[in-house]
Amino acid sequence: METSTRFNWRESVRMGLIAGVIALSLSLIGLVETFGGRDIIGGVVSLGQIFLFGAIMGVGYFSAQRNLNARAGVNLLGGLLIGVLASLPLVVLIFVAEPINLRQFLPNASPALLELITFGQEQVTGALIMVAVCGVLGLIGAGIYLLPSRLRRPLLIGLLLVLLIGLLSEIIILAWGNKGLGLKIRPLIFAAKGLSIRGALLVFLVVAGLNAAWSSQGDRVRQRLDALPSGQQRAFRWSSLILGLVILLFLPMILRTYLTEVIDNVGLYVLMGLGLNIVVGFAGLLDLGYVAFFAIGAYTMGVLTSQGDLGVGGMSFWMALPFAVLASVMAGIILGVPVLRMRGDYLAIVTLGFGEIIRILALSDFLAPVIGGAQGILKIPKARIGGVELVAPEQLYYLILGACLIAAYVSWRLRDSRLGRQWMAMREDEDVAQAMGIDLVQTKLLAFAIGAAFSGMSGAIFASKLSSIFPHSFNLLISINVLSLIILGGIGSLPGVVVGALILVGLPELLREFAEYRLLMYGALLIVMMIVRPEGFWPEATRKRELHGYEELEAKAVPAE
Amino acid sequence: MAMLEVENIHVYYGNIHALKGISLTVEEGEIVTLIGANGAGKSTTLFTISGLLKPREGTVRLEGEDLRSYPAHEIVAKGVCQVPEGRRIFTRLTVLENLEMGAFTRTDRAGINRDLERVFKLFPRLEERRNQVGGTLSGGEQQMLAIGRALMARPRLLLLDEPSMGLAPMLVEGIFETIQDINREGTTVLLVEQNAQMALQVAHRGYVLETGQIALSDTAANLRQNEMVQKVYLGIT
Amino acid sequence: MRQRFENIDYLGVILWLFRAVIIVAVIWGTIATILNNPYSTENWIDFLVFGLAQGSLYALIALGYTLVYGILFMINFAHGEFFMSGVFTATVFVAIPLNQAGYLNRYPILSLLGITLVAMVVSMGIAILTERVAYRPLRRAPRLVPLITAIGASFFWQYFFRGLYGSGVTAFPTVDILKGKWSIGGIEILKAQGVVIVASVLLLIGLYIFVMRTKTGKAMRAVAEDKDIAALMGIDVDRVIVITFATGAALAGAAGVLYALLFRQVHFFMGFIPGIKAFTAAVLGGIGSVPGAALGGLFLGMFESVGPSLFLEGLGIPAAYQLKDVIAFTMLVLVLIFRPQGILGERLAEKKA
Amino acid sequence: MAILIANKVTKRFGGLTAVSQLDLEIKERSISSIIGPNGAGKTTFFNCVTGFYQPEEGEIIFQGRPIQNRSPDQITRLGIARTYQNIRLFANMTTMENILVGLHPRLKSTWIGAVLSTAGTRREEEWAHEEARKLLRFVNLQGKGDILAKNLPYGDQRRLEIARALASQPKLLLLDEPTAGMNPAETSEMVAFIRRLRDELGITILLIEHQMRVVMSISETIAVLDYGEKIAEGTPAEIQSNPRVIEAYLGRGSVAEAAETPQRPASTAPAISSLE
Repeated sequence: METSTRFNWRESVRMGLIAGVIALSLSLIGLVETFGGRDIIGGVVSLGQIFLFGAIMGVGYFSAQRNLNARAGVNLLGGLLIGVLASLPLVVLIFVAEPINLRQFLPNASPALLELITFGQEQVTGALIMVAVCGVLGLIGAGIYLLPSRLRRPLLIGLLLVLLIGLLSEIIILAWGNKGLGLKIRPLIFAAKGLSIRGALLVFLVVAGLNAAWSSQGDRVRQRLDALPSGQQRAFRWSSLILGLVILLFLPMILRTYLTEVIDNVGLYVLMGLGLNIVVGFAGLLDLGYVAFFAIGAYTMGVLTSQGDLGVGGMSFWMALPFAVLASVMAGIILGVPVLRMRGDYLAIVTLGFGEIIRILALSDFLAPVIGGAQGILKIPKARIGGVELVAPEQLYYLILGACLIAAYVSWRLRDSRLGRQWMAMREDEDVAQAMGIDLVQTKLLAFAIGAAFSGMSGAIFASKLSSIFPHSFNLLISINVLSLIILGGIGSLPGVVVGALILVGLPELLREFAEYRLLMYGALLIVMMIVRPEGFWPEATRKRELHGYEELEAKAVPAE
Repeated sequence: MAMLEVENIHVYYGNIHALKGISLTVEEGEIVTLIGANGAGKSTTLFTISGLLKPREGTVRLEGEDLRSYPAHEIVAKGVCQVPEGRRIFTRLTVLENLEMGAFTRTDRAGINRDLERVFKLFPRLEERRNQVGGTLSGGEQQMLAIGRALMARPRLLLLDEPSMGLAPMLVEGIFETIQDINREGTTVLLVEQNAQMALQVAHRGYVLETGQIALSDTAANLRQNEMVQKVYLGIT
Repeated sequence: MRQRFENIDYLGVILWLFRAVIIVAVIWGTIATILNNPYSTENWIDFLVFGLAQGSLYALIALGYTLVYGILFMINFAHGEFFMSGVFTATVFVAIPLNQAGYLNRYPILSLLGITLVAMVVSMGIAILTERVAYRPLRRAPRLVPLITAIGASFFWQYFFRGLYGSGVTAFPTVDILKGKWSIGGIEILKAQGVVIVASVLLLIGLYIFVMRTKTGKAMRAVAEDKDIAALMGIDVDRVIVITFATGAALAGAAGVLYALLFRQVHFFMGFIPGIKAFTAAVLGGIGSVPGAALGGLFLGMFESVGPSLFLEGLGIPAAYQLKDVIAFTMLVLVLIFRPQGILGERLAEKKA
Repeated sequence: MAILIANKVTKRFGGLTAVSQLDLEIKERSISSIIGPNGAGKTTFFNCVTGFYQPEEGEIIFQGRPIQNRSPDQITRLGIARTYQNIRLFANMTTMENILVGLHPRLKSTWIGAVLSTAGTRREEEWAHEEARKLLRFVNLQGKGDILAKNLPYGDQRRLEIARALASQPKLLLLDEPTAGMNPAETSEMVAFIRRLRDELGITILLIEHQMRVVMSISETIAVLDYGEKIAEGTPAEIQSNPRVIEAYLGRGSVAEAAETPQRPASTAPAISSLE
């Protein structure tokens, strides 16, 4: 047993070196440099630096958390040590990068990176600054943890919001900052790039203050709400629902064209996410080839409506939509049948294979006469409502919103229905579910079919939105994207799908530098989520209990019969 | 100081409270038996001693040293070896490999070979089948293999879980003689048995477990005379 | 009468039909191809040898899946990235500088050994790190959870190395002694292919001996079968699991170098498709079985190489080579439906309720 | 009249014959037990009856129909329900949801009905919830409908599992060690409860049990399995005096002694609590 007051040198050294390796990796894979251009607080700190220093602070915080019992001073010392050690790999980088021309091996060990990590000074001064800065950051990281949680929470949330607003400043200015009231507020909080120092302080104080107020008063508000008679509570719930709907209806007017375009993309993913949520979240069938149904929906729409060489039906969007959905459903069933008897992980690989087969076929010369091969299908007409052609993102928004609402409604109704219980029971224990009289074949196929229908619908809208489709839009990454977003939001949770799509689809669309690092971050996010918060950001109530339950279980060394 | 001291351990499977405060001691050189019904917690007690299960409360001490912070494989290295109930041999390893696994923590080649000879002398059937895969053995042979495997560890404290289970009557006699032999050579034995009859004959002392608690503890001779034990566990009316 | 109908297993009938259709298609295509005879014997031999080389690579990678699956019952989705990371690093830091310095062709064997060693070590390091961070904390979680982290790890490493070494295709330097062909019994074999085949077979044999004969190998098998009992024998289960990951990754690292010799290029995405194919091979051979993985790999390699020309072209499909991945995945589905235990896998009694 | 007839049922796993040529007849509205040492094939037999395993040989006839080739869901619909040795509830669903799943074969609504929220579906859901509440009351779990099954205490879990099985209104109920891990008080409650199932609901009951106190007091007939074979069958009194049973049970070492000590009278009071 470790005595709690002694300074745990070995642990701190280990953590420091880990932090250093992380910081070095972030620099060498180009994250720091790429995001170095995006200022969070204009001229003061960029996103790249936040990645670099956030990692060090995070490790300081984390190690303070692990040495929970140690005295505060000792903990701070540990943070300092971690910070200083963490800077060492970077210092080494500063000194070796030039003489051995590291760039021939590691393209990201560029002068721009060196400039960044030496703070624009020459090597020795830069290195010294780096050591000092990192040490202080480690200290601060540990220090933040040592604050009483009453202070710590507002502080962290305040910082997070500053980061978020700084990150999105360009978009915010673009959307609101150029006329009316926005023009007046703009110089108050924004600099040329990112937030101004004053703005950052302002945002921080407001958010931290609100958060502190909520944490002291929020319980009472909630209590008062719970104490309301059930009739009023229902009224409250209905009115918030209606309010939400109204906001959704007017969203394009608030967001303007560019942001609506982003939201449209998010919506298509929400639609797919709702479908995959039925398959994975409700029924527990891990499907990695989900993009296949999206592709089938899109290609069916394309072939049936295209006015180009490949169009065969010449149908309108609305005529073709049922066929697109139906084609996806059929594909769902055709895929479902052979995999019915497969266990979870085999299922995952086979569905992944299925997705790849669809993509390869779409790309092949074999089917090119029908669906265009690599040239894709062009000239797909837009949907029309009445006489209006849905071209602008604001118009498409309503089409996508409608589809999402239908899918969400169906999901919500099914979740608490007999079929929903069948799925849940099957997810829990397939054998026992069968012994309860549940027909597994039918239950699984329904999950695949309904899931495929939503995806097919999404694909169909996607095709008409883009007017042309190509095989490369339907690669495995889409499946991974959708899976990631439902996991992030919370498997089985309907609001979770929206939250997940906003974070994983919306944010990267806004930050163009993300493109290259999107999947790196998804990967890290999936791992971290599974370890730290497997239930997701907005979990379905039962799922949360389930995923944390296993921690309580002791080893299962029960003697078998 | 007793060789093994178990003090007031509570063990849970999920939220099933399997052991509700078991305490027992085993002195060096003894054979101590735990008897009790199916589900009374006998095997759970052994798994807790050998470290596969960790108690939520209470301590397990081997010669004064707290075992709770050690993983199971290090407890083996300290000289505690368990023969689990049932035929949990490695069915895809050969008989010889199973025995080698028993001696996993040992490095004395000569000693291992001697013990191998001893096991083969004890169970000639195993020698005949030394290169056969464990899964192809009969139930009785698998049980022999399980005991042989534990003997290969040369433990100071041997935890035996139902060694007589599924064995032909003649073999049962043999097994219990073997247990006594092993004990005389200096191995302390903690024996879990449903065959209370035999267990109380070879043991020095015994504990009776009922639903996760110790109901009785006494010398084996006294337990044999105990009316309740006679009625419930020995089938004597 | 009604009762007889009730007892018909519709699913069984559908699956049977599915199989029948594929078998008919394969036979039909094969006969059509043979009648047309578009290829010469040399062509077919080339296909076969290439299939053998490709297949032995699959076999090496498949072993990693099989070893880990055998012990943790988990599909290590990131295994393809272990394969990529080693050879990518070795190419950038060892092979290219050695080539520039001229050592590669002056001391080719020594250089290749060095490259292989570095690749194996890096692959092992990545594997150990992944196990420690992404898998070990989740050992007792529901089964899908580690699979999801494995997917996460796979993407993480792909894009990590993309960031580190760049997104382009890096050429692996040419080794002069591997240029040209050997003629063995009248059959011409590209030297690179020959080296790949021989090296793979040697590594496979080495692994087999390691698993079957050494104490660690035996402990691996013991842990695979029953972790609790293995721990009761004094085996450090965690350590054995790490060794298993490392062993699989070392083979993958070596396979990476062989891959680079064969295709003379490396890039960050190179592990993905071979990884999935190798998993298919492992399933084909019977996941959990070492010889099975070898056999499955060879089988898959041959099928992929010969299949498009043999029966897809016969069916009148243009540019059939584009569909070789379709063949692989279809085989995976077929195996999982009709013989889930694979070619060599033992049929474990499916204990259910 | 026999509700269940097993006719030379054999089930093998690889080389191991888990159940061998088993003949068994269960009378309607009876309580019968299967006993035998660990690994004797009792649970395997249950799995054959409920369709989890397909026996290699022999037939199983339920109410005059052969069922050995049917799937578990079909068999449940015919009227056989079961519980499991190591409780298998849907751990992350609530008590109520567990029973609602059990009610599945008695519900008719389709998913389309659920989406459209038709009157029929809503009525049926209400009925199902009412029925589930009744079942919860029947097993003394009223008011615990919202608790996750895995958070129930052990005894409640056992009863919930039985309630879930009852929800399908079975004619034959198979109980796999219903008193395992219970203390004497809980055990006698369970015994009384099992009797009620037969007396009040008219369900035929077949159980696997280790506690001889339970077996002897509750069963009308007992079958004894050893190594997959039936070695004896009869009333509790007959079983208690059967030398083969004593040999298979009391540990073989005691056979010699059993000969020395006077034979236990084949009488009323079952004296052995555990005979595994």
